[in-house]
Amino acid sequence: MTMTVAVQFWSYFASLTGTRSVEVEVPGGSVVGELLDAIYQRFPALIPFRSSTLIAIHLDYAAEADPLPAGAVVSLFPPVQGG
Amino acid sequence: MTMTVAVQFWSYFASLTGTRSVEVEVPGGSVVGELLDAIYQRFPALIPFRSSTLIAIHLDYAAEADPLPAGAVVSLFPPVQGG
Amino acid sequence: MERWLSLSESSIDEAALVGSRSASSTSGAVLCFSGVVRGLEQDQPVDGIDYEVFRAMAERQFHLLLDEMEARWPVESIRLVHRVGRVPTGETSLWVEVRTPHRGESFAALAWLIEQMKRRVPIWKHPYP
Amino acid sequence: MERWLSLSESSIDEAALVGSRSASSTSGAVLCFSGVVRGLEQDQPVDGIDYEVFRAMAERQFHLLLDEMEARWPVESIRLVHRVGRVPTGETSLWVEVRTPHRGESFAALAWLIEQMKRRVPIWKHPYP
Repeated sequence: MTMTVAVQFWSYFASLTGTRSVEVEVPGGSVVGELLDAIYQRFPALIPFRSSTLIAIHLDYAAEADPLPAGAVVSLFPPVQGG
Repeated sequence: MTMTVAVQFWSYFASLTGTRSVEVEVPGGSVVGELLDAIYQRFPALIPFRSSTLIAIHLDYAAEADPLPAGAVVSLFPPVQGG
Repeated sequence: MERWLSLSESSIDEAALVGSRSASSTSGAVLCFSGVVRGLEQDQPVDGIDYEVFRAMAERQFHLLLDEMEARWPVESIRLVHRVGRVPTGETSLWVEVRTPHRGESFAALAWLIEQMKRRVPIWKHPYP
Repeated sequence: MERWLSLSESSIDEAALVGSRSASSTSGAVLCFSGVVRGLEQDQPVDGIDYEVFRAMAERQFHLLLDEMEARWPVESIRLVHRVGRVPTGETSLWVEVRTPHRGESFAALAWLIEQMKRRVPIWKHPYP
């Protein structure tokens, strides 16, 4: 059983990956960190930014250990800088 | 040798003394504290406020130990409260 | 707490915002911060900044911050505008106003809000040359 | 440092003051405080405050404070209006704006200035019922 997760890239992560969003298949019951492993395999240009990458599920911040709900929209982005 | 010093009262010190200004004779070479002693003798209603009274000579703050220049205009007032 | 939040592509009319402030006889303090785009960004000359926003998440994160601010300080009103898209040098990109009963609260709440916004609200700056 | 100081009997037109702010490409931060007369003064209802001023000394003390502020922080502009005479509840008695290159400086300088003003500038409040 796999599930499909939508992943959005914001700010210069869109340039690094060459896209604003992708769909990724992950095993059912995966956590956010497992999705990230799949993303880094496909987009190694993001790897150097891993430690400062911010993660959201829908509109809320998430951590690598959080479970991935079915139909999740995950956003990945560098540190924010409003103001 | 005495000299004449003008003393102004501000805020509720004017109500307590019943006047906005007086002239006081003090010995030449007096310091501010000696002027205050003369003022408190004449206006005992000010005595309870002595510890929080602010003193200026012309437009600058002064202390009791400061010398009194000839022709000084001395102002006495309670704590300020702008804003 | 009166709460007004706007993420806008239009320039911020600060005089109009100040003129439209509602009256209050309990707020003794109004503190207002304007962030202005500078001609230098990280020591490089720039003509402006392009602000990218993840709008739905930015609005949600702003409201979470305002909930938290309201729980911590007696803020009677908060109005915030963040400009998005291109903002030329010298123009205001962020305008935020808080009203509180006393002065100290306005400084503490506003400093906290801006600091937290810069950590949590998904907006990014892209200088344009 | 641009410096503008006014002790005025007239009501303070904050929108006009904001609208007349001069442009700058080096100031990233503008912080503006308005002190508003509250309907309660030391828990007693009041209709307003009568501000008494020792004008010549107040102006001198304000300028001494601004000299000291300028020496401590990179303030590019300071504008300050303190209303004197009768100010009804709900109206602004103090308006002060600082512009600095960065945000932290604007908060530190403005908080310091208001705090010092309340200790050193000879203005007194007389509530009227």
